[in-house]
Amino acid sequence: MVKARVTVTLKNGVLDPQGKAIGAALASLDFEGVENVRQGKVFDLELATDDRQAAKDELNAMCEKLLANTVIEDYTVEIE
Amino acid sequence: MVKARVTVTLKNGVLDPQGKAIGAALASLDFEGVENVRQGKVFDLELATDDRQAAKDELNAMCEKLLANTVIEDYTVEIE
Amino acid sequence: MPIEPEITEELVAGHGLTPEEFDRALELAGRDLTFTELGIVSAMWNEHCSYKSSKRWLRTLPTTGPRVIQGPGENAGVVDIGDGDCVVFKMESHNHPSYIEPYQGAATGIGGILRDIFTMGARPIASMNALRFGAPDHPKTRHLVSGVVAGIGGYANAFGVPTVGGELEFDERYNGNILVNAFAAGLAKSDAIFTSKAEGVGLPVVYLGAKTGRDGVGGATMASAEFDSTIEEKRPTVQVGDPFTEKCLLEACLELMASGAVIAIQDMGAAGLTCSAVEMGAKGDLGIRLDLDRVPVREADMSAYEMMLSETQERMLMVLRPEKEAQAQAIFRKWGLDFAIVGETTDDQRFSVVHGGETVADLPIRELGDAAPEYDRHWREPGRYTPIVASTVEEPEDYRAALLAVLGAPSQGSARWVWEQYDTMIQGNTVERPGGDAGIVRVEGHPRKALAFTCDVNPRYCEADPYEGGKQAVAECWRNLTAVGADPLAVTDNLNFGDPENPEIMGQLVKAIEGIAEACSWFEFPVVSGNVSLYNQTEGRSIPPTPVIAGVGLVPDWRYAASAGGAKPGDHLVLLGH
Amino acid sequence: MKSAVILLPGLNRDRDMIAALTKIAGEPPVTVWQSETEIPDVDLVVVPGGFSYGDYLRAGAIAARMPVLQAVREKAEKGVRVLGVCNGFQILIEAGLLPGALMRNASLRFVCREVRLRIENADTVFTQAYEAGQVLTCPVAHHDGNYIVDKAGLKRLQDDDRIVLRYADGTNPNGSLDDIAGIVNEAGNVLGMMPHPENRIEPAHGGRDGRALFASALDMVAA
Ligand SMILES: Nc1ncnc2c1ncn2[C@@H]1O[C@H](COP(=O)(O)OP(=O)(O)O)[C@@H](O)[C@H]1O
Repeated sequence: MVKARVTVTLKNGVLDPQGKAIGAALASLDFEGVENVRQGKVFDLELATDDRQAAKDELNAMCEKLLANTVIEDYTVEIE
Repeated sequence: MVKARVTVTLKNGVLDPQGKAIGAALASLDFEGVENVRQGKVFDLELATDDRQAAKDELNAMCEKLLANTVIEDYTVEIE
Repeated sequence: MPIEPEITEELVAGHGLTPEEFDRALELAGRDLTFTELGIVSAMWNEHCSYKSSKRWLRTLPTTGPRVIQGPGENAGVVDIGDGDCVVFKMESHNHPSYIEPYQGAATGIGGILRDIFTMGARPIASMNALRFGAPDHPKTRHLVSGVVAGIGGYANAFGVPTVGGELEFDERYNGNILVNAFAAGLAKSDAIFTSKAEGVGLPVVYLGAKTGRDGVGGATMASAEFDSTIEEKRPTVQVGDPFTEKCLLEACLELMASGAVIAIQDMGAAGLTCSAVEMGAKGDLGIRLDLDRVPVREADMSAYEMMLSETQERMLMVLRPEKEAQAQAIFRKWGLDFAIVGETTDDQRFSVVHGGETVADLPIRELGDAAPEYDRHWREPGRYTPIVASTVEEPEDYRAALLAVLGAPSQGSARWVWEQYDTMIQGNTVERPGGDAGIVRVEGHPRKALAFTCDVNPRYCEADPYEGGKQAVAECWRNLTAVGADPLAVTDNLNFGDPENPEIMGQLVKAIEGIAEACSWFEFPVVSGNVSLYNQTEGRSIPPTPVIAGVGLVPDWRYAASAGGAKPGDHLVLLGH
Repeated sequence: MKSAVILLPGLNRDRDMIAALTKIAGEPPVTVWQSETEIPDVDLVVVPGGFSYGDYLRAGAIAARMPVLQAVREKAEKGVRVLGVCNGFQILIEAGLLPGALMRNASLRFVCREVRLRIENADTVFTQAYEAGQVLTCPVAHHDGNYIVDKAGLKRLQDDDRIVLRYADGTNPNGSLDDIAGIVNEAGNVLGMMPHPENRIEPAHGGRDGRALFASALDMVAA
């Protein structure tokens, strides 16, 4: 079995309303010096295979097709 | 400046409707052998400090106070 | 300061300006254009802002009536509903952005139309959306439908406006060019309507709302890649909607308006800062001077060009009564929004923009706006389809199967799965949810009065005969309102067509408008606002002509409103009409 | 009895709630802005629905950490009645006033429709005007109403009769554990619920099933 983590983040320059609101909330909770917050997603997946390269290709395909919105998001795939 | 990534994931055993639905969607897109999907969040933060240890403590406090719901979520803090 | 690119023929063409338009711009400037000016001119004179192909024909629509307080030309139309109240409404398309990124495209479409409503001082009370997608089995359709519906819900639900109607249709002709048309209506007091007409010289021009980013800055920047090595970072980005900020902006604007601080206000839509500033100045016969160093920005090192063309959502521009500055600022602080004085009104009727101490644009303001180019495009009578004679159609062998095929067609089926993803009940005034002929919403503060909303068109009819199709759309809208017991008041339209430079398509537009004008005159059902979306085509194939008509009616007593539900076994069915 | 409605940016059923309380109690509630640290002397505090802070991060998470929620907590500890509806429920959970969590709906979609609600416990201050077992019709409108709690927590809720409202007749709209639609805290003075009784109080709403909830909470029940 292969365990993998996919991380999906917003591309640079794309507005991140969530990150913005969280940044403001942190400031109002007296955390100082927080200059920028961007929120993204992680997906932890288990694949029933032992072929790590095949798994990686498969995961990239999953990102392109479903997990990431490649118009506004970037993704990275890590295999454990 | 310190750049950090906070990763928040659901605790083991906590039901994850989003992960489940994504697993089902992947199966319907003919991705085979996906045994388990769990969804979490990442936060990329920039802190106006050079003290990495202080930053780390601050980030842990942010997680406890806001970023994670520690009833159902775990978190990790990495500094770049 | 980034080095600005040289203004070449390609760059001009990349900005969608014809050589004649560019010459006209040079004439206005009386010298070479700066890069920022090129951006400004292209934004103001594109089809979307200037209506250059359709203006001539839109003028033929009936736009007045005893109840009309404000016809086309402002952010939205305004119609009197008695007791000092008025309804403010408009429809707007977001077709292309929704095809590129369905969730955000649809969401920002809703955000845009809601701003049009509350900029005028009205609190939004109802929304609708007319949606057209490609064939259900086309590989992109599922993704587009789910994204668009989620985007509409994501924005409207969080903002807090009930969605009370719409249309949903599937046709392979929309495979490469879906239609997302959003309607919104709001309630205001008739004596407290706000417009974009600036008044007074030397008054502060104030920037309100969210910080400016590079969102939606035209692909034209890309075409000039050599002007900055960090172009990868500056890639034009999709606009992202932030309904939370918009809700705060709504509350802050309404508070601000109530405080008496607002002289003129305009939302920043397409080509945000440019369009809004030009419009406010041109309407008031004034000039506007902007100082870009004071514009709140989200990203460092934004050029003047980028700031002037940014389509960041959830922003407004306002002319402020100076003595109210502190109060106004406090309101915006409370709602966590930016408030910055970014310029002033002048008496020179020029639009001048300063950045980093340099004047980056200085053009006559009226010629950018009202006096933009206008075309009488070549058109020809569109081909009409010969009617099918009933006797030539073979009788179905199995009526049951035929009926099931009709009922089972995606465009005919129930749209419940769509509208259950929308908040249809928020505000507590929805009397009739989607699913009937028209949605009905009570008028707050009045014991019995309500408003009815519907939107309709049959593109197949319009293609067969644009004139009759246009008439039919108005008539259907009228019927849907009267069917629930409403007195029809007025309409807004969203004219979705293909390439106006094709005489056949232009003919469709001309004839459809003629039909709409004819029917609206006949019914005394004026058009008080609207939107035109042209160039809806892919690979040379255009969509069917789709002039959506959205109508508003007044229900004197919602208790007697009729609905499609509620029939009991044994009730009689009556067929009216012929 | 007097009531207060808590206001936070992004809430959008605050006006519905104020209208309902005004119509039922005959006088408008006081409103308290998020930055306030004290709530006036009232008998009922209501946290209404909407999308406080856009529901960014987690539904209700940011709102729960604003100063006024500390004031709500103090009121709750003193036994004042606290009602959280929809986003209000999410906020009370994030603030630790009620157990469990509200996750994304199982369908992953926002859902707005009428559901059936069974009064499981008519002995609370919020349900005293209903009969136990009575089934109401009430609208829901939310994206994150899928209630979860660990096994031990669920058992406590069940054993102590703190599940006050359940979705009935197979109308669970969100996948909520044990069909839970509303729960009270141990002391019984804090109720959180996903459905919107404030949108079901008059004929124009299609029915008045939600009215008795406010009548109960405001002690307007004929003895
Ligand atoms: N995109 C949509 N959003 C909201 N409501 C919709 C949408 N599409 C259809 N509806 C609603 O579903 C019902 C049926 O739609 P439709 O078949 O187009 O109605 P009709 O043909 O009677 O005008 C109408 O009440 C309409 O308002």
